[in-house]
Amino acid sequence: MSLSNLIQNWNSFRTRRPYEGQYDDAPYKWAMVIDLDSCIGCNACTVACYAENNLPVVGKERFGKGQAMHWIRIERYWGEGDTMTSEFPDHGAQYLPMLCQQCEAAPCEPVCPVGATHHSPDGLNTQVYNRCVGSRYCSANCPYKVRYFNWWNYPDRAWPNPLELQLNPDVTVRSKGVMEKCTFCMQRLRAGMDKAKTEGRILADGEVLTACAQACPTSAITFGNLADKKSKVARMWKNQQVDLAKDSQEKSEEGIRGYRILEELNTYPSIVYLERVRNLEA
Amino acid sequence: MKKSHTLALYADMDEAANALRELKSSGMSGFRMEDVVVKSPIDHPELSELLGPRPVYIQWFTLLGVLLGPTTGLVLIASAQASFIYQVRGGRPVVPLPPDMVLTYELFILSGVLMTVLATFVAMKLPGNRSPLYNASVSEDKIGILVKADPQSIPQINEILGRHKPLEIMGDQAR
Amino acid sequence: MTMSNLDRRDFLKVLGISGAAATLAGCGHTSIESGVEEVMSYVHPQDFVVPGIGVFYASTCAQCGSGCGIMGKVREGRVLKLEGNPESGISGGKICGLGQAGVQAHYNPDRLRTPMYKGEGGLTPVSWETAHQILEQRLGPNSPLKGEEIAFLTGGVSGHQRVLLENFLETFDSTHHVTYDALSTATGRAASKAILGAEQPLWNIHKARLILSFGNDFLGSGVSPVYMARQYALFRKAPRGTLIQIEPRMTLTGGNADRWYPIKPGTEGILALGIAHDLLQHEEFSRGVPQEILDLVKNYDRDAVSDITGIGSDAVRLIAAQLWNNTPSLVIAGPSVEGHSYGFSNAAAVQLLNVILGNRGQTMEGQAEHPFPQLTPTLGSYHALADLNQKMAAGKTQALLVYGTNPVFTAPSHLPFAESLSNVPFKVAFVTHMDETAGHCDLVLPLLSALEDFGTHVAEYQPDGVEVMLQQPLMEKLYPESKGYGDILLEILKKRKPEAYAAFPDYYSYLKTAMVKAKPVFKVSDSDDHFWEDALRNGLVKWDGKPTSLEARLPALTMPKPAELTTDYPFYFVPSIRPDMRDGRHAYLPWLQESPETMTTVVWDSWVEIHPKTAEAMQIKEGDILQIQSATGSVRAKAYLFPGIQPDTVSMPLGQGHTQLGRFATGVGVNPYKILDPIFDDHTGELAMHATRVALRKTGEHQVVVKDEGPTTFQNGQKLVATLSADQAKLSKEI
Amino acid sequence: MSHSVHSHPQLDVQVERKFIPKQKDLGADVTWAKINKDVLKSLEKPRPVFWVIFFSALALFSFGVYCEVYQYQNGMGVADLNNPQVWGLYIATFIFWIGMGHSGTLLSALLHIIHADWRKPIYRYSEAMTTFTLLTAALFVLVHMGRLWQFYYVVAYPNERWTWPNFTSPLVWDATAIGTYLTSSLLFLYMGMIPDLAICRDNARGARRALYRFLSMGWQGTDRQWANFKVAYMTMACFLMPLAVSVHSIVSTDFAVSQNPGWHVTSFPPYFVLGALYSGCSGIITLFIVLRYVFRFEAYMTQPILNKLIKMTFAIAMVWTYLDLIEYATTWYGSDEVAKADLIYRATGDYALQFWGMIFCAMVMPFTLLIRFVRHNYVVLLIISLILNVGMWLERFQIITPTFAKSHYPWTWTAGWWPSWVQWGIVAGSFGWFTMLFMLYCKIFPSVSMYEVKEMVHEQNMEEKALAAQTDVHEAGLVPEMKGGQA
Repeated sequence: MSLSNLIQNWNSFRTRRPYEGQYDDAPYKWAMVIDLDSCIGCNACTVACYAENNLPVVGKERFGKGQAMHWIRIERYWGEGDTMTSEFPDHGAQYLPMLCQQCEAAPCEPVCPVGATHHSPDGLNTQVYNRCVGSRYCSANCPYKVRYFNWWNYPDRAWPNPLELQLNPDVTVRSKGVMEKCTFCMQRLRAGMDKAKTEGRILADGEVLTACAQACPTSAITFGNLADKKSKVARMWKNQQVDLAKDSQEKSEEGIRGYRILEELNTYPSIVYLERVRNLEA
Repeated sequence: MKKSHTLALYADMDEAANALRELKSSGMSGFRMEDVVVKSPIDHPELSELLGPRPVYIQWFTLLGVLLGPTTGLVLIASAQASFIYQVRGGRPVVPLPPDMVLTYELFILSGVLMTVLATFVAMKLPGNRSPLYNASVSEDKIGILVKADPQSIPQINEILGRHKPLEIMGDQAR
Repeated sequence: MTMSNLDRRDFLKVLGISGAAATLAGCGHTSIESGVEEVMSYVHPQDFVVPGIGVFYASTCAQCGSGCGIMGKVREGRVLKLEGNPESGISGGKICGLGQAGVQAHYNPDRLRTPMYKGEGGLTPVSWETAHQILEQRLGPNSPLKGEEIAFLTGGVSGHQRVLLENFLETFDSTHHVTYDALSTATGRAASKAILGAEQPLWNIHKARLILSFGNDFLGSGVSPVYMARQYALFRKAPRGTLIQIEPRMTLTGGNADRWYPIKPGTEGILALGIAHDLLQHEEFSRGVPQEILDLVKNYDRDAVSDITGIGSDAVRLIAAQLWNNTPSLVIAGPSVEGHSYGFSNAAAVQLLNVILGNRGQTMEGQAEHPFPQLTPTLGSYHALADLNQKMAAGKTQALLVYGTNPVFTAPSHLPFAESLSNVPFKVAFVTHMDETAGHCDLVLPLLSALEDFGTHVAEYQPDGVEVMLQQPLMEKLYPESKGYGDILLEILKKRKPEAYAAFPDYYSYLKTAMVKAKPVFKVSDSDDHFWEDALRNGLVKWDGKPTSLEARLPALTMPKPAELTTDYPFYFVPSIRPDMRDGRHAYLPWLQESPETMTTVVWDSWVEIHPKTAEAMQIKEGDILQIQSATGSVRAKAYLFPGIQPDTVSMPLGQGHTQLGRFATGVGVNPYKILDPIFDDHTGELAMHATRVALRKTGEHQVVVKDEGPTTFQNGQKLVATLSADQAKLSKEI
Repeated sequence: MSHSVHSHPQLDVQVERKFIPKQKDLGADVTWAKINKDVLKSLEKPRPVFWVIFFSALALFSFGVYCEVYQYQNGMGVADLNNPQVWGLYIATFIFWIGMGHSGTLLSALLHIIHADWRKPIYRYSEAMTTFTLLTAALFVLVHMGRLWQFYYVVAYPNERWTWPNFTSPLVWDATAIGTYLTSSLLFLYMGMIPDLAICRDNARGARRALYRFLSMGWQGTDRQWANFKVAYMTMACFLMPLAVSVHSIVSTDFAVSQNPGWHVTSFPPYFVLGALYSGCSGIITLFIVLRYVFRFEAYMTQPILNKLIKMTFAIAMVWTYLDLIEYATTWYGSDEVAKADLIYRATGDYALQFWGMIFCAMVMPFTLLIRFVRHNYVVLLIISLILNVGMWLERFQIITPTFAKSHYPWTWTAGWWPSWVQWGIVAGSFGWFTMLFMLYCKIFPSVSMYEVKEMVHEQNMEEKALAAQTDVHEAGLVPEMKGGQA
């Protein structure tokens, strides 16, 4: 059975991804644009993620040990180099919402010994908690360090009764020893895609949003279906001249803001960031 | 006809070699050189000329192992990858060759080793029972010559063996 | 004043339920409130309950006073998550972190579950019967209390909660409703009123080409952060406006500025006058400016201003030039401007710029007149509390009811509120959580959470017409022994004034009646039930008020020069307001405790921010425990080196240091309110929160600062957050 | 030909010392019977210090077990691992133990192939060391796992869900390679032990006899058995050497195929293999000295053999040093700025002490092996061999920890991360576990290969005989013993 499968599908089994036009025939490819000029660093997205995805509150001691579980975190930088260029941050701080980049060629995927993390047909980097044995190789290999490991049995302490009533029934509560990370609110996508499928259509643009995108007060996060050329996210990718299948983007002119973080590592992320704009003459 | 056994123990390898030489040149009937077994604490390749050809076939098993192991291994791995719900990982092909080669290489060695070990035990007839004419001193520092022959040839053989200062001659018809 | 064609008096009556207007009894409940305490099998589920499917119900966020419309996702009878309500003109479908954490306030394990009454061994649980008996005995029809003998101390309240409260006091012939806000902006409002004729004008942020903000954290802890953030997003689209922020300690908004200037605390007014000085060189601006102002400004040339404020004279020129080039602009002032003994003048000087720049009618407008002023929020002030405290200390107050405020925690130590409380014979606290103030009360009543109770809210900042926001329960109450604030008041009212209130079985029916009565104003022709159901479904009713115009007054100002720092207290002390903790009332929410404070990324703690240069001079390292000593008191906190602060200034976040607010807040950090010096605004009498000066002493102890950032706060050459110069960006071509 | 006569002052004896061309690996007094006697005695009556070592190891191991149980119950958090520092000591020590194993194979397989006979008295315990270090390393794979109870997911077994391990993961390569290596080494060790087990069987009593009888499988030492045995042994040796090279190469791919700075290095496989041989060789020196004393193997573990071992260790150390330095050089002169920053961080950052400690212990200390005094003073040599291995352990530590501390992503850098007592406890426990197993092995099985030492003696005798036949023994001065002393 598997042998004939192997022979029949040999060509597709031997294809490297991403390639140009990979999602042309696919119904979905989830992607995001984060406008760093709009992001104000207010933490609405991070709290929304805690609420939606049953992220445990770990407490001061464990946070201090670096065992926090924030799938999306707001990073605040004071500059691009390695020191302050002036005495004060004259042009403000640099905020960066960092979450799983849902890389098309995710470094975390090939190294998992049990295949607990792999790529879904709609372009998500999935994490199968049940399959995870906790080798943490994915995290070691993730250049963005956005994978979070259950160092403890967080559910023991994170939701003292009745806080556990808030837990989202659509999202697993993870036990100790498994890796977890941003899923692009997989449960919302799943429900939406299933609903659309029963109705014989594909999801409309904006019909399903991730919790962070939905909460973001400045709408800095745009989420959508890249396979749908008319979706806002696809138009933004095109407008910003970012090609999913390229590891360096050629821009037709200066001043086009779209870029992907650590793209030079050939990870082909699904999140495009738009450069923060500052009136440097002010 | 039922064969009888005799075992002579020597302290000195040269004497044992002389005894073997004499046995071989005696040309007597009722016994063949293939039936002569030398038991020693170490390997004595220098005696092989006297004992005649004693071929070793282990390497053929090894060859079989190194051919079959990696082939079946590669096919199994690739089939497993193909049957694993079409999982693309890190943009790599579902059936990627370099990692599979690594595993194939390990399987090549593993099957080679296992077949060699298997063949060795078969060839050495192990596990097996010791012959009744085993003497513990051959695992210490003595050399034993065990001869299997027709019962009527045994006295003559014992005589030849006895000419080369044996420490002891044991057997069905020992002195 | 604009008025609708309806008789306003009539409505006042209706909504105030003054007289026999109340005729409708509560009819069929349509929310999930029905079926309380009935265990229903899913074999026969109610229509709106589909197992496995979440249903959204509209409500209003009660976490702060912004009045954001929210939607609660309810599934299998539990509220799981809050989202913004797209119907709401304030939230526009968005929600902040503080709002999200509303579910944790609701499900908090430290919720008060039964009434408590002070007995021999402190507060002990009692039944509601006992609680009602006590209430009736003290506040019932036979209560002798009158006038100022009774006081109702609250935080900001609005909507029918306020109406009911004031009606309640009315039955005692009292208007003694004291609104206290630890983060009061009364000084700023007064200055705005004096210059522009409106306490809180509307800011058309998205229309501004340049925003000059003096310490106003409008994106973080301002008057309506979610709405402002939405406007800010538009402001950043083409043609992109510029934000200049001037403040002693970088706020969240400062972090987003195109240009950020650290200024010596208290010199903002002088800088504003300096900018005005520059602007008034141009005839275009000086035309019509009274001579007093020209005289006042005369002394503030660039160099003089630069000396005082610590902002270079080039920068003053640059700011003025940009204001000149980018019209319309918007100049706003925030807490760091107001918090001084001359805070009023300071803020007025800042507002003066708006007048000079002609921003009225462009980026600043007056809020629409509210058709129901009795529903508008009461705005707190410090001096209200100080007055009350005086009365209490003098033994004039016989009964005190406390709701939605925690003065024992937030009052500075020179206002001995806790001690004064002991002079009041009967103190009732309406709380969801035992807090410090409730701990000093005689009777503590457990309230329903904001997600379990009915109510209406009116925001202080009404950006788009007028909205009356509806709050409805998103699930059945968690604790049978908790009660709605309105229900408790109504119950007493029913006894005190049965003729007016007996008809209302509960607060819900009161609310519905009142809202339905108000229907004509909203120009809806539906039936009453339809109107009510629509209102609940949408979470709000809307009235298209038009913005009003602002006046321009240029009063004579005197601008004192701030006193120099002394060797005893060589640092300015700036308490910072965290967007999530605010005055400290949210410290019991674990999501917020675990949310890294954006500027420092510190969690679960208090810290003292100090400029790295200053720290280096004093040989202070991050994590060194410092004693921060003011003339009033001292606290100890870990040092955090923070480049976004004026070097002579240290700053501590407010909100931590609770001794009694549940497991997540108690013992976390320290309370900087307690070291604020008794300095008050000359004009309004408000506490000058930014006027305290402190000395730092190293204790020699050291602790790790628990924070999200690592050893570096730089990108180290990686392209993580790239910055593009605004003149190169092609925003207009973007989607 | 020098010919010197010394007079002994005290005894007033004339000692006539001949030119000694080269000291033999074994003394002339070693006879076949003596070999049997000495080695069999080691199984029964080691020095009492054996028990000290054994019980200390048992105590350490018990503490390790306690730590592991604690970690199992509470989660990996007790190890103070965190988001960037996901591996900590477990993987560092895992590599250390895997590496330790490689020299056993080097001695037993490679030196066997090239007929370096001096290996014969010491290869058996080295091979045993390989097996037990691999067993110890395998423990770390389990200890490190977040969900130990699901460890079998890594194993390829058919199941109804058609799930398989991910064959692209270097961890699966690791598992396969280590599994192969462990199986092969164990079989190799066992195979090579069969003739000796027969000796034990022929001399033991009681339960031991039953054990040896079972394990020797009826070996009689017949010429056919010997012939097959030799071919099989050589074949396996030929498999084992490339296997050993592949195993540590594969372990190095755990790092080399990843993106992280300091790991993404082409020279990692040879560097790891050499590092493995290096630490293994110094481990063998350590055990050489310990076994020689504990089990009274002075006649077999002789200075000439030790000298050869030390020479080999030194040579390997130098090659490893070279590879380490080119790794730094390629990074330094390369254009990967992140890797360069990582290298600078290693040398100057939070783990500079460990880095320079490694440089000192593993690069500088080998030069002490050139000193004759060091080679001949067993206490000093023991300490030095331990220092070399401390250096190699530090090398593994500073491959892992600084890279995690300063990777591509600045936000998650850590400063001064340090493992918790649980990690240290488990690492200490692993040393206890290894020592315990090894000591137990030496107590139960002959840790010196009797038949091969006999071969050595045999060959030495043959050589002597051949030479003696050619020339006058006295003239040629080939007899190493002192003459005289009777005057």
